[in-house]
This record gives sequence, structure tokens and C-alpha cells, in this order.
Amino acid sequence: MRDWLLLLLLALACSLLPLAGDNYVLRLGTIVAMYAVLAQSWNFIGGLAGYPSFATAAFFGLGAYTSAVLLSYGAPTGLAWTAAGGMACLFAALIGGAILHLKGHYFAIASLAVGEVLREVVNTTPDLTGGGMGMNLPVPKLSVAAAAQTFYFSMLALAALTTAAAIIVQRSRLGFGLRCIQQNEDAANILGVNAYGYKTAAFCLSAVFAGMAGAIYASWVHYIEPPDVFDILLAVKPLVMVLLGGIGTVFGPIIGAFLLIAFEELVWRSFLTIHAAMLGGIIVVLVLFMPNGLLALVRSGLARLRPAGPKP
Amino acid sequence: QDVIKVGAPLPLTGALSPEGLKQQRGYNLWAETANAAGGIKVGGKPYKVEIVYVDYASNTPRAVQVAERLITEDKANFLFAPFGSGAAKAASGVSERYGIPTIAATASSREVYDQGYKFLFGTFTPNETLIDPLTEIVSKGDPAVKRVAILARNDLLTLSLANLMQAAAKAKGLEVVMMERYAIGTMDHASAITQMRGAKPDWVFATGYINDLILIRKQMADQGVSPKVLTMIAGPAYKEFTEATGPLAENVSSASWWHPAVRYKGVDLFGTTEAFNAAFEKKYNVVPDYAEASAAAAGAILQLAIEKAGTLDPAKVRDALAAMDLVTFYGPVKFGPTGQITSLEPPVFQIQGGKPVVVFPAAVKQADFIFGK
Amino acid sequence: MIYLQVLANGLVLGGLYAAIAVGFSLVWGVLNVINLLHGSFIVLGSYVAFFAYAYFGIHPFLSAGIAGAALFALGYVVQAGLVNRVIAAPVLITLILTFGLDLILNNAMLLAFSADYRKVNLAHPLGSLELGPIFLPGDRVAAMVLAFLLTALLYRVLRDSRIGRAIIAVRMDREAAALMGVDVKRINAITFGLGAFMAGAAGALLSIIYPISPLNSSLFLGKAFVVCVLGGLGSVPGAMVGGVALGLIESFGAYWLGPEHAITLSFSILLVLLFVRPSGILGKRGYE
Amino acid sequence: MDAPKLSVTQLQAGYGDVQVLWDVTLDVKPGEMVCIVGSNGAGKTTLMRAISALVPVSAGRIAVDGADLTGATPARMVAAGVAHVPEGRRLFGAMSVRDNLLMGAYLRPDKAGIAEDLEKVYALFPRLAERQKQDAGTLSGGEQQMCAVGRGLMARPSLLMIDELSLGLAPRMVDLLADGLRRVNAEGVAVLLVEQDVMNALELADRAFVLDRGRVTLSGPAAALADDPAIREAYMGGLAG
Amino acid sequence: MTALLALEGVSRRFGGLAALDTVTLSVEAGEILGLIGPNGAGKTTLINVVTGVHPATAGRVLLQGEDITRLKPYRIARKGLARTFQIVQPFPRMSVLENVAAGAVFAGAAPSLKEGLRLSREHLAFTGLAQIADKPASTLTLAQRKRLELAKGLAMNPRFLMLDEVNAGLNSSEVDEALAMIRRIAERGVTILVIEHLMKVVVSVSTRLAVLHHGALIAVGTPREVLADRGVIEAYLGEKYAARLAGARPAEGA
Ligand SMILES: Nc1ncnc2c1ncn2[C@@H]1O[C@H](COP(=O)(O)OP(=O)(O)OP(=O)(O)O)[C@@H](O)[C@H]1O
Ligand SMILES: Nc1ncnc2c1ncn2[C@@H]1O[C@H](COP(=O)(O)OP(=O)(O)OP(=O)(O)O)[C@@H](O)[C@H]1O
Ligand SMILES: [Mg+2]
Ligand SMILES: [Mg+2]
Repeated sequence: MRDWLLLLLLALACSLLPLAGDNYVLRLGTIVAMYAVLAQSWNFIGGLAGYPSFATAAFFGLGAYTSAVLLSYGAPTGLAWTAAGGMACLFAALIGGAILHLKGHYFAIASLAVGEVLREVVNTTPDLTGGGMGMNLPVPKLSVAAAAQTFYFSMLALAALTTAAAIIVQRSRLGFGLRCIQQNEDAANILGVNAYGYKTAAFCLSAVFAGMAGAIYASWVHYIEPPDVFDILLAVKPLVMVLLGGIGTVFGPIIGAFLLIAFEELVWRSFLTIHAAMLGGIIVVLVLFMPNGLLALVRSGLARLRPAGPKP
Repeated sequence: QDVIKVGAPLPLTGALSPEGLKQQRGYNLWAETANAAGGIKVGGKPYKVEIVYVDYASNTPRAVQVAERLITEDKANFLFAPFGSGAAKAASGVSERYGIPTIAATASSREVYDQGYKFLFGTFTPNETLIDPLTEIVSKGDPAVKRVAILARNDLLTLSLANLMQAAAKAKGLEVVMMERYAIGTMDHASAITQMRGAKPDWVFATGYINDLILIRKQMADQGVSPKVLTMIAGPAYKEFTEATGPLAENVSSASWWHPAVRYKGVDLFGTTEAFNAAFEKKYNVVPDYAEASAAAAGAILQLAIEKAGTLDPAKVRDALAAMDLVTFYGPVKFGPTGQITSLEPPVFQIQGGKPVVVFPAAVKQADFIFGK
Repeated sequence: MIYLQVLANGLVLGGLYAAIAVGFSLVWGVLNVINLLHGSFIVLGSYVAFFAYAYFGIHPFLSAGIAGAALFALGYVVQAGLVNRVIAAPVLITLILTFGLDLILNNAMLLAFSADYRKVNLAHPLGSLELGPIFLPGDRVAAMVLAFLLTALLYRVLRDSRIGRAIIAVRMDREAAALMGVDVKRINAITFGLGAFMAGAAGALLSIIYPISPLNSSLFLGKAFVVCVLGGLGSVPGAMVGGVALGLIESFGAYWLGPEHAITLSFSILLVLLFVRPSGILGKRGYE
Repeated sequence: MDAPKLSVTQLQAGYGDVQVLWDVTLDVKPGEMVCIVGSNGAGKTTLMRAISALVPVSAGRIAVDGADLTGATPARMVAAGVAHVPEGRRLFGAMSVRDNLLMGAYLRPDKAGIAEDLEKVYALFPRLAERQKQDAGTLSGGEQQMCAVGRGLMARPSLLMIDELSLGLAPRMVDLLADGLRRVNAEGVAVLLVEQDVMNALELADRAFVLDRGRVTLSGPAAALADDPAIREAYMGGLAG
Repeated sequence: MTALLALEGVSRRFGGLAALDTVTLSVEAGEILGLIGPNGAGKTTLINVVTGVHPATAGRVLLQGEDITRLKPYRIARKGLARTFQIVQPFPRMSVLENVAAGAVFAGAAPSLKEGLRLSREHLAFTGLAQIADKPASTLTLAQRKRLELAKGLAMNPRFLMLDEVNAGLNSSEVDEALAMIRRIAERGVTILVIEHLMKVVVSVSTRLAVLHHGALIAVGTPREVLADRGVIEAYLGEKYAARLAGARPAEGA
């Protein structure tokens, strides 16, 4: 119950942003919401099931291109976005069958390779996707402010939806089973957990929202290129965010997304040519000096608000 | 004192950083020269130029984000588009919506300007203006050149050049014996070159970034592929190319939108091309290349438009740009209906004696085109 | 006949890939650290060779040793001072740590050397060797032979020396190794240092082949990844086999399917291999 | 009188906030075989790990041959002559039996001595000689235990600590190992032993300590403890099995 | 009547090694079958084969006549077959209670998470783990972890429970308590397979004994018969133990 309340409050607070900031702030807000979706998505497979997936970029890119292609054939936006999620989900189910039997690093590499292959596939099908030339999407006929708000609220709604899914999953049999798998898959199997089915479900969950985020993103920037939407950073950053905020928790990914984007923005503003190094420095300091610090801090704070998993 | 703010999203880090740094040099030279001359006069009042640089780390989505930030947060009056066609295309959507005049110094693909935008102007002519004179020179110069092999990087500009080359070659009755694309991030071209060797081309046309072209040149030598004509775009215009390939750079031909050997007498703050070259060499100790010149020209053109409009009002400056018809150190400047410059005649050049020399157009020609054996 | 040339291309390329990957594989397999710094280490090695040649005229074949030693020192310090502190944490933590360190190192190199592409232009290149219809690039082949020699040396060290046994023991069971009297932290640092040594030496050798720039680091890293998984983690012969396999795959793939598909092909083969034989061509089973 | 081989005084240790050992005092004299008896969770493993410096010590003192080694590293302890055969054997699974044994001699510089001791271990456990090329991970449980003990001996220790000598071993194997251990002890190596089969342990040892919830509650000659009705009640369940 | 569980000519190979070699064995409902044999004889492998962890390479496994040889482990678990792991397999960062609840929830014994937790408390009380219900499993001692394995198995509400050295590491008096517990489980109608090297356990609790050696069954029968078998003494017990056992024989079944 507390989770739901928190989510509601958070969503309400975020809906007030347009009153407080200009379009650029809204753009930042949209980016935070987008990364919150991606981090939350990654958390299903990476945090709960413990499978270090780098496929987020693949899902995101697939969603972006699916929606872009549909839109270019004149499909309505809502349909295109939904279809993007469906496509990513279907793809995850198929590819999951092939790579979810791998463990640890091997799974990580395989999931990374999936994104690379997809990117190259897009690159080499210029007739459908424009290949290396990229793809234009119709520009919505909206004023600057209206467009900014539309995409902000779309992304925010998706983030809320993803978080709602996370809450539901965390308290369900599925979430419990995933935690078991994460800690000891053999033992989980022997206790009757359909590990393969559960993992696939988690993988699909992590795909569907990431795919939709890609779709919204594509409409938002209305020009996409393979290197942008299959960018490996789209897979790495959500992971850093989840680690920052607290792995396996409901609100950790959101906190992490907010913190990392905020850090990036700050560093980026203040240091022109060394912002990459500064960001690296922040990451190093976080990992070295507060490996549990920030994580545990957030967690213990959350633990007080939220009973973890099936506790009496 | 009052300032005019020009926002410049640049790839100062990441894969495109060499390009970003070049552009920055051009912009800086313009801004310093303008400020040294007392700034830009707008309706009699002098304004200082301030360029707000933001690095977008060679990441297009970031470039778009930066464009919006420069407009809304930094209150830039005008914008220089980010590097290259892809990013310029993506970012121009933002400036269009805010109605901010934007000059793209390094975007040549037609697709960038075909979007029906009113506030975007570009200082590079369309890609075919590079290809057509080349095919003309080669096909006229040596009728024995019949077989063309094309090796292109699978990227917006480089691929577009290769496609144009393929079409132009066919139109001139040449036989395209090989047309291959290589992926971004290819670390080895040996097999493509083996294939090239098998195709026995008279003319090899390769596109890519400077590192690709250095590698391709080296590996062609490794396998003894030495066609009569070797054209590479866009590396040879840069000093790094000749430095890195040494004697192998000899006779490599190329084309670009500008070359320091061109001679124009402009009405802009630099005046003549020679004066610009001299100012650039004084500041940076090197001869400017086309990207650097184009960036400086973007500034000069913006300045002329502002002075003409006599106001900082974006719509008025935009109209001044659209109506512009004059000569700068960079060349004659007149923008077509899409906003892309139409008045330039890009030079063809060739590395001879370790230096790029212009072989076309006739007006600025320094030497004849040399064919290999 | 043309296939012989393609085969030769693949072997030469494979040798370089092996050199790029061997240190990475060692660190990954033994320390269970995915060292994202590896690409930047290679580039740093290239710069050492570049400046050694530019200012002192030292041939990269010689400066490979210098670059290796310099990088060994850097690697040792990085592991002893930083990575060791979180070595027991879950693998994602060390991954993120090296990610952050790489941002710093790469940014530092950009500032120090700029992103401009440079290359060592040898005053006396070895030229091309023509073996009948096959052209072999002399300097490349020589670099490859050197890389193989260095790798063989590393292999002997790991197999037959006391330190080598300790490195392997630490890989299998840190705590048990400590009970044998092994100073685990020092061995970790040495292992990381050896990985960096190989990176530095490979970078020096690459300096005569590839344009040098900090921007190349992610390319090298990507190749190292693929090679490791192809060949099997943590095994020196595995990295060799994986490197050669990748070289051949790319070479024949580029020839048959066109160069734009070479990379797709290598990733597809990687996926298939992961599916049928997750431990790689030479890897030991049951090792994660 | 000689300094004791090992002396542990008022030792406190644990994991994080959980303290496991409370004021443990214990000693092993040169050439002596001592066993520690206690129900599960008493802290026997923790004690051995603390002596080997695998678990940090929060208070107290550990000395070997009179020299204070509190807070040393595991390597220091090995160098001081203390070898530890850990719970669960912890062999290097993908290494050969021979390499495992050589790892035991990691800190020793004397090549000749190592070769000699290798032969000694093979003589003690002929089965290991037969299997010296085999990967240790593929040995049966009993052979693994022999290998673990052999590895401990390869350090040429003056004190050998063995945690759970017989865990998971077939009865016949236990006999073989016990015989081996007696011979080693007879050559002057002090032994500190943890063993759940209390009767077996007291049969082997000269002296015994009883550990209960992290504290030493009883100590004395093994034979005397074996006859102590309280001990029989608590640890042998009336009947030996 | 068909046996509860029947192995028909079951073999399991690992590369060149036959860890199980054409084993034919049946387990009747209600019995406690002891399984012994030297280290590496194939005892654990037998459990792995039955539970689908390492499916048989030849032969069939029947559960009340139904062929389960090729079923996935989780399906077999849901059919009421539970096991413990010799190398214990807890969920390390979950509490003891949650560990047990997982057994109840996923094997189908509890309809909901909540019900699973309630049931688990009972099992913890039964196995004597109630005081440490909220400790993370990673902090337990080896013996406690083995007990936890048992509790997880029980929570699955099995028909057939396979115990792989759950009593190793217990001293003699602790073993006595454990024996009582096993008997009580059997009284609830659960059929049990015990693997143990502690003769005290095997002798006192088994209604029947089977001996594996090099993957093959070398003896099956009452404990008395089997332990007197020369082959078993040579391969497994050793003379000293045989002697000890002979002395202790009267205690059998006490
Ligand atoms: N890693 C750990 N973290 C926290 N507590 C631990 C850890 N390991 C052991 N403990 C606790 O320390 C106490 C003593 O454990 P120890 O393993 O030393 O007992 P033991 O006497 O060896 O028992 P056994 O006979 O079962 O091996 C137990 O209460 C246990 O729960
Ligand atoms: N996954 C596996 N891969 C290869 N060999 C295996 C595997 N599992 C078991 N073995 C081998 O099969 C044989 C039987 O092993 P198993 O674990 O069944 O023995 P066990 O009778 O349970 O012995 P112990 O009493 O020591 O537990 C052993 O030689 C073992 O090395
Ligand atoms: Mg213990
Ligand atoms: Mg077993």
C-alpha cells in the first residue's frame, strides 16, 4: 500500500514540473523519466532475476524503429507505440529462449551481441529503415511548449506504468520466484520454480517498457539513426542507475536515474572538456567509498517505508 | 556591454571530436576578429560576440538536447548547427520550432535541407557538386580509365557520396566493378582490398573518416593495389592524412567544399581569402582546411546578415540570410530555396609533392591532374 | 588462389586480435574483472611507442617492451590501489568501477594527446612480401610474430612458474590460496599488471598498423570481448584461438558477404557459439 | 619449558556485528595432538579461521612459538609454520593433484626439500601418487581429503590445523586418514583437530578443549574427557556409532 | 501394487565415466531406504537423476508407474518429490523463513505467499530453526544449513523425500535428535531415502539398505544382511568399522 501511495505522490509531484520549469527543464525531465523506464526495465531481469543484461539498448532501438516504420506507413501514434512494446516483448521471448540458459558473463555478452546484431540488421536494410542514413519521423503539429509537455507527460506516464508493474511483480509469486532464481537457480528449480518460464517473463517485462520508451523517444526527436538508438550507453547507464539507487528495489531505479542525470547535467555544465573524466571520477568515488553507502542509505530508508517481499 | 550570443553545440569529445575541435577553431577566429574590430554593429550600436560552446560528446540525442538548452537556458540569439549532416538534421528541428536562425557549417546532404525548414542555412553545397567535377576531369583526362571500384563507409555523408559516385560513373559510361560498404568501426580492410585487387579497377573511390582512409591507403599498398586514379573523401584535405600516410599520400585525389588556394575578394570582416589564410595561420600555425574555413565563414555570414538586418530580431535576420547575395573570403554566398548554399563551386585537388594542390576549377587551378601508370 | 590471400589476411588479422585480447582475457578469467580500461591501455601503449619513435627513434618492436613495462606499472597501481578494494563485490560493481576509470583515462588522453589520428611512419618499412600470388604486409607479419612470442612467454609464465601457479590458484579459490601463503592482493595486482603489460605491448605493435587515437579504445575493447568469448575466458591459448578464429571469420565474411556484414557475422557466430558451447572454443566447462 | 607451539589468549572474533568467540584461551605444545570438541555453531571453524587470519580478531592475542602474530596476514601464519586444512577441503579443482600439493609449498624456497616432502606425502597416501596427474576436482571425497591434508603437510608445518577431518567420508576412508595423521604426528608435527566424531577424535588426541557457544568450557587430557559422563551425554549421545 | 518410485536399468554417464550403471531399484510407499557406498559411488548422482537435475542417459524412472525420466526438475518437484543437496543450496541473502516459504509456495503446497509463510513457521518449529527464522541464510553454520535444506524439503509437502547427508557434521547426540525427526517425518506417511556415511543413522533408521559401488548396486536388503556382506565391508566399511558395528548391533532399531 505504501508503495502505491509513494508512486502516486511521486507522479503528482512530477506532473507539476511544467509549472516550475521552462522547456529545457521539461526536456531534462523527459530524459530522467526515460531513463527511469530503462532502469526500471533493467531491474526486472538484472536486479530481480540477477541476469546482467545489456539488451536494454536492443529493446530500445527495436521499439524506436518499429514505431518509426509504422508511423512512416501512417499508423496512428498510439498504435505505433503500443506495437513497439509488443514487438520488443515478442523479440525478447524469442531471443530469451536462446540466451537465457547462459549465466553470468556469458549472458551479459550474449545480450550485448543481440543489440549489435540488431543494429547491423537495421544498418543493412536501407529500404525499410533508411540504413546508415537514418530515418525521419513526422513532426507533430504542436507548438514548442505543447510538444514539450506532450512528450514529458507521455514519458512520465510510461515511467509510472513501469513502476506500477515493478510494484506488482515484486509482491507477486513471480517476483519471489525471480529472487529465488537470482540467489540460487538450481535450488529454485528443485523447489518447483519454473525458472526458465520466470526468466523469460522477466526478460519480456524488461523489453516491453524499454521498447515503448524507444518509440516515444523516436517520436520526440523525430529523427533516429542506428548509432543513437542502439547506443551501448543506453544499456550501461540504466545499470549504473540501478546500482546507484539500489538493486532489486522498486524506487531505487528511479532515484538512480534522477541522481545520475542530475550529476551528468551538473558536471557537464561546469566542466567543458573534462566532463567525462569528472563523471568517471564521481562513479569511481561512489563505487569505492560508498559501495553500500549510497545504496544502503537509500535502501534502509526505503526498508522503513516498505516491507521487503513476502514478510509476515 | 551588450553581447550577441551564438550557441554552438560541438562534439568536443567522443568519436567526432577532431571535427568538433576544427569547427571550434573556425568559430573562435571569427569571434575574436569581430570583437577585435569593435564587435558587430547593430543599428549603430556595437555588440560583442559570445559563442557558447557545449560539448555533446558525439552523441546525436545529446546534440538535440544541447540545442534546446542553448536556446531556452542560455538564451542564444543564434545557433551554429552541430557537426555533420545527421546531427544538424536532428537539431535543426529544435531551432526551427523556436524560430532561431541556424547556420550549419558542415552539413552537405540534401536530406538535411529538404525538411521545409525556414531557419536553417548551410554553407556546404550538395554532395553531387563534389562528385561531378571529379568524374568530369577523370573521364576527360584519360579515356583508359574504365573500371571503377567504390568502397564506402556505411554512414550518412560517406554513403551518399558513394551512391552519387556510382550514378555519376555510370552516366559517364564507366563500369562500376565493385561497390562495397564497410561498417563503422571496421578495423581491417584486407579482404575488401583483396576483392578490389581481383576487380582490377583503374579508379578507386573510397570514402570514410580520416582513420578509415589512412588504413585503407596503407592496406592497398600492402596488397600492391595501385590504380591509375585514387580518390579519397574526406581525409586528404587534412594535414593529418598526409602526415600519417607519408609517401603513400602522393597523387591521392579528393574534393572538398573549399580549399585555401581559392581566391575571393569578400565584403566580410576577413576580406580576401589570403587575408583569412594569413589570420588563421597566425593564430593556429597551420593552413586552414575546408571545415575550419566553413566555420569561420558561418560566423562571417551571420555577422553580415545581422548588420544588414540592423536588429537582433530572429525573423529579420533570417530574412536577411535568405536574401543574401554577396561575396566573402569563402566564396560567393547565396542560399537556395531550401537554405543550402548554391553559389559555390567546390574545388578538386590532389596531393602532389606532399601538398594538396588545386586542379579544378580553372580559375584557381595550381597544377594539372596526374594519372598513375 | 584468391582464397589463399583471404586466408592470409585472416591469419594476420587474427594474430593482432589475439594480441589485443590476451591481456583482457587473463584479467577477466582470473580476477573475474571485466576491465573496461583495456582499450585505453592499448592506446596508451601505442602512444608510448609513437613518442619513443618520434623523439628517440626507438623502433616499436623494441618499445613494445617499454610500453609493456610502463603499463604493467600503471595496471599494478590501479589494481592495488583501487580495484582490489572491491574485488570481492559482485561483478557489476567492478565493471562499473573500470567504466568510471576508463572515462577518466580516456578523457586524460584526449587532453594530453588530442583526438587527432597519428601513425608511426617507419623510416625503413619492411614492405610487402610476395609469396607467389599472396601479398603479405611485412611489418604486420613481424608484429604478429612478436605478439605471438610475447603471448607464448606469458603462457609459460602462467604454466610453469610459481607465480603462475599462484595466479591460477587465486582464480580458483582466493581464500584457499591465502591459506597456502599466497599474498592474494599482490597476486591480483600482478595479474592485472600482466594484463596491462600485454595491452601496452600490443598497443606498441599496433602503432605501426593503425592510426593512433584515444577514440580507438572502444574498438579494441569490443574486439577483445568477442575474442575472449569465442576462445574461452582466462585461457591464453583460448585467446589465441579466438583471435585467429575471429580474424578468419571477418576476413572470409567480408569477402563472401561484403565488408559491411563482417561485423554482423562475427556477432552472429558469437551468439550461435554461446548457444552451443558457452565456454568458448578452448574454455573449460563449468567456469562462469 | 618450551614456548607452546600455539597459544591463543582471551581471543574475541566474529563476523561484522555478530561476535562468535568469547575470551577463548587455548594452547598446543610442540608435537602434541589437540582436538576441539563442540556442537555445531559453537565456533570451531571461526576459531581456526581467526588463527589463520581469515577472520579479523577484535581482542586477544595469538602467538606462535612465543611470537605475537595477532592481526597478521594468512601468509604470515603459513610462514610461521601453521598450515590449515579448511572445512570443505577447498582444493584447487582444475589443478592437478601434484600442483595442488606444490601450492602447499608455495612459500618455501628449498626446491630439494619440496621434492623430498612430495615423496613423503606420496608415501603416506599412495593413492595420491597414483592420481598425481588427475585434476583434484575429479577425485572422490576421501581422496580429496587426503590431498587436502597432504597439501597442508607440504608447507612443512610445525602445526597442522584440520577442520572436520571426517566430514562426508566413508568409514573406511576415515580409518585410513586417521592412521596417516598418527604417523605425521609421530614425526613431531603438532596437530590441532576439529572433528564431529567425538569418540574418534578423543581416541586420536592427547588433549582436548570443549567449545560451547564460543567459550572454552572444559579442557584436559583426551582420555579423561572421553570418560567424562557429561561429555558422553552432550557429544556422544550415549552410544557411539 | 506398483512401487512409489522405480528405477529401471538407469545409467548416467559423465563423459567417459559411468556414475550410475544400469541401476534397477524400487522404493515402496512408507519405507525408509538407506543408500550407502564409498565416496564417488554415485549416490548423489542417483538423486540427481530422479529429480531431473542430470537426466538419465539410459533407462527409465517411474513415479507410481508414470514415466518421469525426461521431466524438468520443477515439474518433478511439483509431483511431490523433494530432495536436499549434499552441497547445501540456500538462497543466501534471504531469511531462513523465506527460504522455507519458497519450498511451500512453488511446489504447490501453499496457495498464496501469505499461506506459504504461515506454513513455513510450522516447519521451522518442527525442524528446530524457529529461533533463527529471520537470519539471512548465509550466516548459518554448515549443520544449520543442512537443517534448512531439510525444512525446505518438508515445506514442499512431499510424498517422497530424499536426504543427501543432511546429518554430516553433527555430533553423536545431535544425530540422535535428527533421527527422531526423520522418524516423525516418516510417521506422517512420507517415504524417505537417506544417504549417509554415519552408520549410526543408517543402521537405526533404515527399513532397507542399498549399496552402490562404482555406480552399480552391489547389495540390497535389511541393514543386518547388508552390513554383514563381505563385499560391502571390503568396499565401504573397512574392518575396524565392521567390528565396531558388530559390537553395537544390539542397539539397532532402538
Ligand atoms: N560468514 C558468516 N557471517 C555471519 N555469521 C557467521 C558466518 N559464518 C558463521 N557464522 C556464525 O558463527 C557461528 C559459529 O560458526 P562456526 O562455523 O565457527 O561453527 P562451527 O563450530 O564450526 O560449527 P559446525 O560444527 O557446524 O561447523 C554460528 O552461529 C554462525 O551462524
Ligand atoms: N556433473 C558431473 N560431471 C562429471 N562427473 C561427475 C558429475 N557429478 C558427479 N560426477 C562423478 O560421478 C561420480 C559419482 O558422484 P556422486 O556425487 O554421485 O558420488 P557420491 O556417491 O554421492 O559420493 P560422496 O559420498 O562422496 O558424496 C564421481 O566420480 C563424480 O566425480
Ligand atoms: Mg565448522
Ligand atoms: Mg554424494
